Amino acid sequence: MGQNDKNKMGIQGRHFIFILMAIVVAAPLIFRVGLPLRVTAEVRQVYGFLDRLPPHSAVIFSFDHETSTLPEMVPLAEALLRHCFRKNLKVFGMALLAEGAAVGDDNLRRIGSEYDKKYGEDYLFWGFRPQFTTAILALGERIDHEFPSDYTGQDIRSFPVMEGIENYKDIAAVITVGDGDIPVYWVNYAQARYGVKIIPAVTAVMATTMYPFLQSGQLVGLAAGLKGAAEYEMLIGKPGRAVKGMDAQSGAHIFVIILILVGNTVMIAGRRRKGR
Amino acid sequence: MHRKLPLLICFALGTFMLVQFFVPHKASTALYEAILDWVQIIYAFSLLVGAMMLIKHHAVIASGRDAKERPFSILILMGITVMLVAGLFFGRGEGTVFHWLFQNVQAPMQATMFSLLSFFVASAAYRGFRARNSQAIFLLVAAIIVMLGRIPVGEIISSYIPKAADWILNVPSMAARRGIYIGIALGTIATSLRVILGIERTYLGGK
Amino acid sequence: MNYGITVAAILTLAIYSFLYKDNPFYKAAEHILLGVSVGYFVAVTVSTTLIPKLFIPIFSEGKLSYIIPGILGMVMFLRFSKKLSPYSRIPLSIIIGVGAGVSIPAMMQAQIIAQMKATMLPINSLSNIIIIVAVLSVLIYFYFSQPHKGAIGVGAKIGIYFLMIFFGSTFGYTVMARISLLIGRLQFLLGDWLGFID
Amino acid sequence: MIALCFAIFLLILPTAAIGGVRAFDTPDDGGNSITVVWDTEPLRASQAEYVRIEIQRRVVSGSGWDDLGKIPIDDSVYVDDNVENGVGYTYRLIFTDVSGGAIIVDSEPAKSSPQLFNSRRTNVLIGVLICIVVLGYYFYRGRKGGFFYVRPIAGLQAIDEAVGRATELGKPILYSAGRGSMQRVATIASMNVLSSVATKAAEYNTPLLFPNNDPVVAAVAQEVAYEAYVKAGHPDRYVAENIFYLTDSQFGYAAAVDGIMVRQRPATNLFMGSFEAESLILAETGNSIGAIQIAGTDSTIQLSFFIVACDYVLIGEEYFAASGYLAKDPLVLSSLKGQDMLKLILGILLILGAILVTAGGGELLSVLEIG
Repeated sequence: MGQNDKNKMGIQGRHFIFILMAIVVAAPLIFRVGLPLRVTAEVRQVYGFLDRLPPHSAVIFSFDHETSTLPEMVPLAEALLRHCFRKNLKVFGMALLAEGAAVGDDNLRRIGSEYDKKYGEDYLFWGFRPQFTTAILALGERIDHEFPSDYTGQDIRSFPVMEGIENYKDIAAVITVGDGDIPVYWVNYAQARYGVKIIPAVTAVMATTMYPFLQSGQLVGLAAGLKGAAEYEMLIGKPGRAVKGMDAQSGAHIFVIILILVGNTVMIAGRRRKGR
Repeated sequence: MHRKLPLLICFALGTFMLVQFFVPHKASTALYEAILDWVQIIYAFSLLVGAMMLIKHHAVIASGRDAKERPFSILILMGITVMLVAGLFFGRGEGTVFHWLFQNVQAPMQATMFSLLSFFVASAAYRGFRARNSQAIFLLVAAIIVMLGRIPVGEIISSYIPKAADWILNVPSMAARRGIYIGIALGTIATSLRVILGIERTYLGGK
Repeated sequence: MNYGITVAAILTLAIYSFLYKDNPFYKAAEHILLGVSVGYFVAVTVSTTLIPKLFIPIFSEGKLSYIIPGILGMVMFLRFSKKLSPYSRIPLSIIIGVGAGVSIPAMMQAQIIAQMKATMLPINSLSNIIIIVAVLSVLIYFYFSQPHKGAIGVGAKIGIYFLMIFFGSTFGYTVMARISLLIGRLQFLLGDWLGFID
Repeated sequence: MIALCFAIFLLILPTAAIGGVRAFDTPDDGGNSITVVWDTEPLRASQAEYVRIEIQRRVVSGSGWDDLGKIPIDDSVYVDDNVENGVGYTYRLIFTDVSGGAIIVDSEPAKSSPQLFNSRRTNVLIGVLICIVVLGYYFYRGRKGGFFYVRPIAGLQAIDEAVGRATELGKPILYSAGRGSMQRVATIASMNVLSSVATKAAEYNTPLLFPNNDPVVAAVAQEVAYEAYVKAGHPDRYVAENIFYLTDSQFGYAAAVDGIMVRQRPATNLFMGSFEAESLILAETGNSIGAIQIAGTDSTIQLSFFIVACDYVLIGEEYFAASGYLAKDPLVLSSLKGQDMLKLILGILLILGAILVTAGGGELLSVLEIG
């Protein structure tokens, strides 16, 4: 009986934390403070690299994520795409996970139209390929063999933007928008073997696993998570939803830290009491 | 034949792909490109097999008598059918049913599902994350520094916090991750070699 | 009025109802999601991979060699037959064999040689020394041929603390990621749907 | 110093001929390519301001020059990817200055051919060969029935104690293999751990609950556990209903396992396998009911949560080593031993490399350049 009561209490306590969490995140979204943002060196490296590319250099955006991480992936992709379109780079889209295909196509067209870019002339969406190792390797030989047609099923050679694009040697950088291991595959199979520049735009979860490659120079830079997107939005001078979300991010981090500290204090106090 | 042949194929293709890495000659590239194509085609089929298994599983339930589970399996089958027919026969671009369902059903639900985790992280922070020994203390301290160092508030508290976070990420955390990577790389090489030599057969089902 | 946003919002709330407890609304939403995802997946795989990479080469370009991977792919479906399922290992062995063959040099090149080179730093700063010690001690922690005693024991002990720092920073970033997902969804509910925020 | 440079400069200036054009077969490639290089230094040093370079080529045996195009003035390399193997080509560079004057320089003839070995990858080849030799040796010894020592792993001993504790308290053990399919290495390893846990549970007659997320894993687990009970001599104590398929929904599974924990109050929770986000919910609830929790997985993200929510954690390779040890699988153990040997080699190379760089021999590390 007593135990049952305790469970009930536990569940209620949990609900209480859930509600607090929702408030901690929602309130700063409604009442914005606008805390100042610091741009990290990793994001600046990405920006600097893309900014120095000569116009009409070709970049690949590979949408290597699923829909579960859209709130992190879309702001990152948007900010980087805006930069590339503004710099008049040729943008090629593709996806190594099926769900990334619809997201990528949508992003390219939406951001492309913001900058009056034409499909097939300034940018192109190749589509989805399963089995990422072999897909990454195949692009190193002949791109038009790997993707004989674009996402809509038209012959890839019929688009003027493909002129002079044979394989990785014509690609200035691959931007992998990924929520899992695929950016590491890009390093292992495209960077090491073909010397392509890789820019990871990844979820915050994957950030720490990128650092060894960043330090070794196998990656150009790193833009990770909503925070990375916010920094990039600042750099291109177009603050959007990521920047607006940063107050909430701050609040929630503090909240979680407080919960950890309080939880541990309660545990230590409980142990002491038991000790007596 | 169904036991020996897969082992032989693994050996032949594995060895070819390994050697091909070192050989730039065009003769090797042509076969290499063909193999890459084949693998992608077969892999696409294997993904379809996975989907078929799921469909079969729910078709059995949907046609069964378990009144509690039946409606849910029917929902799954309906979802598959609608999306499949829309995607295969009515286009996938903007303005299509496929696109609408993806934008308004699949994407928001999947993202919401994962956002549940933020709530679970909060309750686990209070009830589960314990500094029960010196190792866990190290972990939590590093976690708190990184969490503070990556938000504006950290900078406001002290300008050392973001610097400390940068240092942790670029030095000790990076190096530990590198150690793990090297270990994983050796493990992968060992497993791959076992596969090529035919002494690793778990993928064939059973030992 | 945009019906799409309303539908998305209702489904979003159905999923959040799980936070109270597991319930039929959540379960229904979850199953719809599973169905739609599988349908999406099959549609995209067939129309953007199998059609251009297999059907068009065979049927409109007459490249008959593609019939072989096509047949091998079909053999995968023998998994559903009790008697013939062992044959599905033949196409599987192609995928696995190729994967094994390409991964060996890639791992050696990208994750061993390049990473080793980046660790061979001049021993002239605290950070460099820490990097070298950390990589070595983590390798020692995952060294199973000796008991953790003496020098190896000390090395392993140091290694585990470096691992803890790595797991700690990953922990911090993971919490960050999860919160970002909630921010995204609340921006949708409060902004796109209700219009409270822009 | 400055005077010296100036002297050299003066010496070079009048004699420096523009050009130094060399053409040669592009190295380490599949053929059909010739590389042309030239010195840009004299261009910059010259008083005339050069604005344009044009490149032309001629088949040695042929007559006319073909235009290949213009080259940016700062470039010093041109790769012609459109040549026939085995045919001799001469290249001509035309440097035009701002006043329209031009200098023409021809290269010696060159032929393209495909290479059989990419010499830039020699380092990778050596590395791979070392791996094959070392691992091959231990595989061979493993097959011959060699015995390989594995250090004691703290988490494994903890599993034994935790099973004992559940027996003392008269409470069940809860086992979960996470969300991996049967093909996953972590799931296969989980079955080895399960076998050992089930043997102990059979001996002590402690109930073993194993809710599953995948029907195939559930079926395999039932087989593995039953075998273990038989081996322990207590097939009668095996309860098939305790190892069951629950649901394939991720959070639905977590919620249902939560319910089992809260109702049945297991004294020990074992999380062994391939976990995803649900791990957080399972470990949190387990913690709140005061169960001893031991986890083993290779997922980095879940490890970071498990470490602060569980009493013992088997980290990545350690988990696989533990499973290989429990299964006494000579194949896994010999592989482990081979990897250990390679780790030793890498560790020594790392120290030597660092010392070399510190001593100023950094250029030697160029042998580790990848390409």
